[in-house]
Amino acid sequence: MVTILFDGIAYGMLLFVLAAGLSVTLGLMNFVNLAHGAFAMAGGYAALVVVNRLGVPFALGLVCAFLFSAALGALLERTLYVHVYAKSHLDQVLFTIGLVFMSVAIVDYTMGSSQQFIAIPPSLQGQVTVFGLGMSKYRLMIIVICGILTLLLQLGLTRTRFGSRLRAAVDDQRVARGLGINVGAVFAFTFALGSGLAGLGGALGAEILGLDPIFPLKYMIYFLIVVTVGGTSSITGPFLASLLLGIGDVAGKYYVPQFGAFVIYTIMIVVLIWRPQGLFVRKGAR
Amino acid sequence: MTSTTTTPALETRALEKRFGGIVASNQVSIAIARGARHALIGPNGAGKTTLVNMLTGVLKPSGGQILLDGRDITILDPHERVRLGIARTFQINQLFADLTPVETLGLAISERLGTGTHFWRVPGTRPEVVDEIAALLERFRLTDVMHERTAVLPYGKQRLLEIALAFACRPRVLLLDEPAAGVPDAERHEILAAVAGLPTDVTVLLIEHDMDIVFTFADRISVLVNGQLFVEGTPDEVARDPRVKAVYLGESLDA
Amino acid sequence: MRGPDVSTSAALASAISAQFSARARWSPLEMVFWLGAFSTIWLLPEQHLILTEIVIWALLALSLDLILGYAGIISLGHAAFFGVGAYTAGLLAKHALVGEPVLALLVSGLAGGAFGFATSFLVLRGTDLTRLMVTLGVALLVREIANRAAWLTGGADGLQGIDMQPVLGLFRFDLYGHTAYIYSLTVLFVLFLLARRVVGSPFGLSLLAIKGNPLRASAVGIGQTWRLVGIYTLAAAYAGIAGGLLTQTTAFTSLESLSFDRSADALLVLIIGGTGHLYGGLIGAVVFRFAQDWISTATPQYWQFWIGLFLVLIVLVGRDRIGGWFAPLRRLADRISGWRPWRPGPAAAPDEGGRP
Amino acid sequence: MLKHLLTPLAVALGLAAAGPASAQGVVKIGVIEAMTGQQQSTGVQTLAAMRLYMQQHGDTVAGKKIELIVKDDGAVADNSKRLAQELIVRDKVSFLVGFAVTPTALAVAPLATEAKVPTIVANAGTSIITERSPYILRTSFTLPQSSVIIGEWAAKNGIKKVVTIVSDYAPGADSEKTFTEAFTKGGGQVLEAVKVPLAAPDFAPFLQRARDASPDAIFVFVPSGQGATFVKQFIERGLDKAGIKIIGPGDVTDDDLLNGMGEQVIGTVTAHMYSADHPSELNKTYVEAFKKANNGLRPNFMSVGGYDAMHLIYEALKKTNGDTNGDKLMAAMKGMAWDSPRGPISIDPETRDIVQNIYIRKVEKKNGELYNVEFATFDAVKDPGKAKK
Repeated sequence: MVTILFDGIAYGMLLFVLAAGLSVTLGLMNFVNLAHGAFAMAGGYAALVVVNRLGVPFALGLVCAFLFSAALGALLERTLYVHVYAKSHLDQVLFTIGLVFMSVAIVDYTMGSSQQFIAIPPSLQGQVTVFGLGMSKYRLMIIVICGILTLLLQLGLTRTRFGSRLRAAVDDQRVARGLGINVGAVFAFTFALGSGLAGLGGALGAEILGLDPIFPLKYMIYFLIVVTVGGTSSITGPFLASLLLGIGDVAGKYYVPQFGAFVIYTIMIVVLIWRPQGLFVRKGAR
Repeated sequence: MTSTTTTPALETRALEKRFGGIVASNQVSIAIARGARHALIGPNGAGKTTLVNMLTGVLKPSGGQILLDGRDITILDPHERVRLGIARTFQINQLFADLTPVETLGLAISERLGTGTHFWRVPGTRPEVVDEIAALLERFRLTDVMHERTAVLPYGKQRLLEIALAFACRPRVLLLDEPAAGVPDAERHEILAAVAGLPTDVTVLLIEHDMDIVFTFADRISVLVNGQLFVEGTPDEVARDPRVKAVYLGESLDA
Repeated sequence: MRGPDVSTSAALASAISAQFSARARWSPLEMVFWLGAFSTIWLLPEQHLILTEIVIWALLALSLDLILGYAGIISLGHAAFFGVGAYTAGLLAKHALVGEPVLALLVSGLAGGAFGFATSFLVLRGTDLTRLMVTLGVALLVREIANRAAWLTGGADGLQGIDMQPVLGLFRFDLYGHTAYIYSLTVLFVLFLLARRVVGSPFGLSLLAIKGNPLRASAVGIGQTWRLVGIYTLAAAYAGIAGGLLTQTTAFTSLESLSFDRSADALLVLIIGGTGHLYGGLIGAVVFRFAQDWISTATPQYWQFWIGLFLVLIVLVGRDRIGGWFAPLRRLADRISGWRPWRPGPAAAPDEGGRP
Repeated sequence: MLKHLLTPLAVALGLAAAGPASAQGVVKIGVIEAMTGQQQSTGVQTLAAMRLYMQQHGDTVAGKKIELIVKDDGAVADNSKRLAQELIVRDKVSFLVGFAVTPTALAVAPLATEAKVPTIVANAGTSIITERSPYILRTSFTLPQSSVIIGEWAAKNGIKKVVTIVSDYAPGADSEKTFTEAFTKGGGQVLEAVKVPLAAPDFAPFLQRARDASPDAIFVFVPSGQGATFVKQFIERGLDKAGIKIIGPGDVTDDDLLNGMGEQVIGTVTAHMYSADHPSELNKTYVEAFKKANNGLRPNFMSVGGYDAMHLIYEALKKTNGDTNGDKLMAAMKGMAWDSPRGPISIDPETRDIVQNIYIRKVEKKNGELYNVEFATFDAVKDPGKAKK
């Protein structure tokens, strides 16, 4: 039973790192970015190229994934996304679906269509027994890394000046602008950070979620569920939602395989109706 | 619930509205006689619009009661209240940009006649609806713009359409929220003529800043300050009341 | 053209009904559109297969237009009703419960509509975003149920063993899709007429009012809940019929009829044609399907890139601006169609004092 | 509002002019493959092999020029049916080849019958496909062929208790049923039969469930493209440490992905009809040529289905010296036998299904790469799925 919990937590943590960026872009600029998965895929393939072909050690590969996706995010944000903020949600959905289609075709053209894997150092393969329980080293590493990232994010948001400015902008853009906060710059940086995180999540997740050109389409639903259930005005909301989703999905498949993904879709709809602004958000929050 | 002639057309009893700590309306009890031309005045932030929103069901009150012809409508939805005979205009135009005045008025009239949910008939085939639209267009001087999309109408005409649209609901009580707001002087006379021309059996509650409109039209005035009913009386009584002058000239109430 | 003097109310009344009837009257352009559509039965016999699919896309996009264009409800899960209709028609045919295709189609429409009615309450409250997510969630849930209920729906393999009886007992579904095309085009035309009446009726007008300004709509006595439930149910029934058509014309249905791609493409088709004038779905279907077919033959593996680029450009350029490109054509059409807004003569010379 | 100008439908439709009239010297082959979507690696492999065959054997046979018309159905049956109808009606193809997954083949079967167009299944593996139309032939494989062989082999080689894990769609059910029959007949016992969702599966919970039942081995069938994820998670869960072996049809150790699976997969025993390491001369030249033509991509069992389909077409046309009449071609193709890169194969005259060797093979490392090295051969295996009936 504990291994299921362990798997669920690892899966949840991974989902959080992948979806954190999306919940901020949605919360901050009220921007529906369905193409968030494409940045995760970009990070995954960047790590693949760097580690498998250039022989860079795996840890450095993760950093490269983060930087590549962050740079890609910043570039696209300044060139394309900036024109679409003011548009309606419908336009944002169409725009980002268009980006996903393009990313799928580009990666398929450049990297080939079959599933690929990043070479994992032997130290991360197989199992280690902790308190007599077999824990997969790789998932343990995921929990550690994602845990640290979550802490950094939380500290960054609550303790630093940038964090407070970001939260102000999330709460009310107009007032934030009134206080002289350059919301545009705050958002550009956060978008890049979110994309970088997604890229890192893509690289980390390659081992578990697999890496192929249709990654963004396959996992788009999971990101959206995390964001809707977790709400968009804080980091703790999506974090708890990712854990709930991760454990719910893994346990669901273990105990009631015949229900499959039924469980998480029902949770999503129930939350949407009962508390549209998200499960973990204080009643009054926007 | 017999509504004798003496029952007020519209009455509130200890109406309350709190937004968190802020008290927007505090124990407001007001009674508007049938056919009256009652004006509601008060400085900005006195809670006038909050009161109107509660009367029309846009806001749910925190306490107290609202009675229309003696009937309790406190918790009814806006569209249910309209059917019971209370209609309003908006301070900032709230119109249907893509529809023409003919369609807008036709919509309100067919809603009132209960044919609004007909999903098969082509609109405008019922003569009584067409005649009523014609009468409204003439009364509110909109015949010259009847085919234009509302969005492109001049502001003055839009204000007239606002009143015409509320009037199309054949209300027994009509709430006019600063009908002449923002209308340049040249066209104000059309608005004032339209308001003056309203039939006597319609009770009018006029929310207004413009004192000469208030003193020409209103036969009774209530003054609202800080969410509380401050003074009520005929135009002369209110004009002579020193407290009203004090509030309007800015000395604080309890100085 | 100076109309009679406005002051006589009879003239005004006739001007009012002229405006209403002009709105409902068939413009020559629409007639050309439908003549063109029906002429393809003889002009393009070899294209009937792709044309049938276009008709089905058009019907699905039309049903999406009913809720998006006329009630402002955005949905990313319209395929749920499409799939319900598709599987209903499939099961009816497979187990020979209702053999006759037209009857089976009606039942699929009812099934879609019933499902639409049941989920319509989820969509009433909430912003665009919540509606987007709820509709997406509902479609995913239905797809998962269809996948799980393999004993009924055939699961991932799709519904096998459907054999279609001839339409009205007379016209057999032939290999080349002629019957299928005439059948689907007629169904589309009939449903289009119905939609055109509903949208043009007082009910349709009140929907536009709700979409245009919900606050004022309720302030003039329009109860929003039942109107939105009504149009959502109708749209779901239309989508169910479109699904039924797909099953009947291909004698097969699979989980694809419930997929996210189907909902996303329906939205794309509608956006290409433009929302809020009923023809959006039809034009969009023609443009989208032929473009997709032409591109995917050119690059079978990478056609998605061009569709994606096409989408991004549409949004960047701005849908309303694209609509604007057609404005001169619209004015030309108004002139051809002979409906000139009836200009009343200037009112009696404006005198100084305002007359009450 | 309804009076908008509309681009007249007739003009837009004029765009799609009728297809070019088929010059008598050209034989068109309609290829319906999953070039996009979850099965796109299957489509890419098969098409590459078909093009390689034409490159090696020229594009004219019996005086007729061969032309491939490739259509992407994204492994979606509705698309396959419509594309097939268009290829038959508009492009007037003489052959249909491809079908990445079973539903796409089943959807086209009635068309093949009505239009009398020989339809060659180069990928899909469910038994019943060839029964659905007298004009369908198969050059890929059937799941029962490899599942029965591995079942018998496992029972004989000290594997007593097995948990089966298969993808939840027709080929999965086929392989599970026939394996279980063969394995239990040989004295084995199936502890639990687990079904995994076809789309975006995460194997972790299912593997955990299988591990808790502590079998000797896990019989696994997943579509090509998902084998690597399964094996990696199998290792990650430590099932290999717990002494549990992997057995099953060769799909799981797909040549396309084998190298990415890591060293721990060495020793996995599977049964299949093709390995890139098959020791025949014909296969060596095939693998070299394929790698050269597709920048190092190693051909897998799906590619061989495409390669042999082209061979079948070329031979059939030679026999009917260019006559593309459906019945004549079918008669020419039935019973045809030839040497394929996978080994000797033939088309069973009654069932029109493929008869081929099935090899038991083990994953080994050879000059730096992982291969399925064959060590036992079962000659000329008919499709057991149909043989019993």
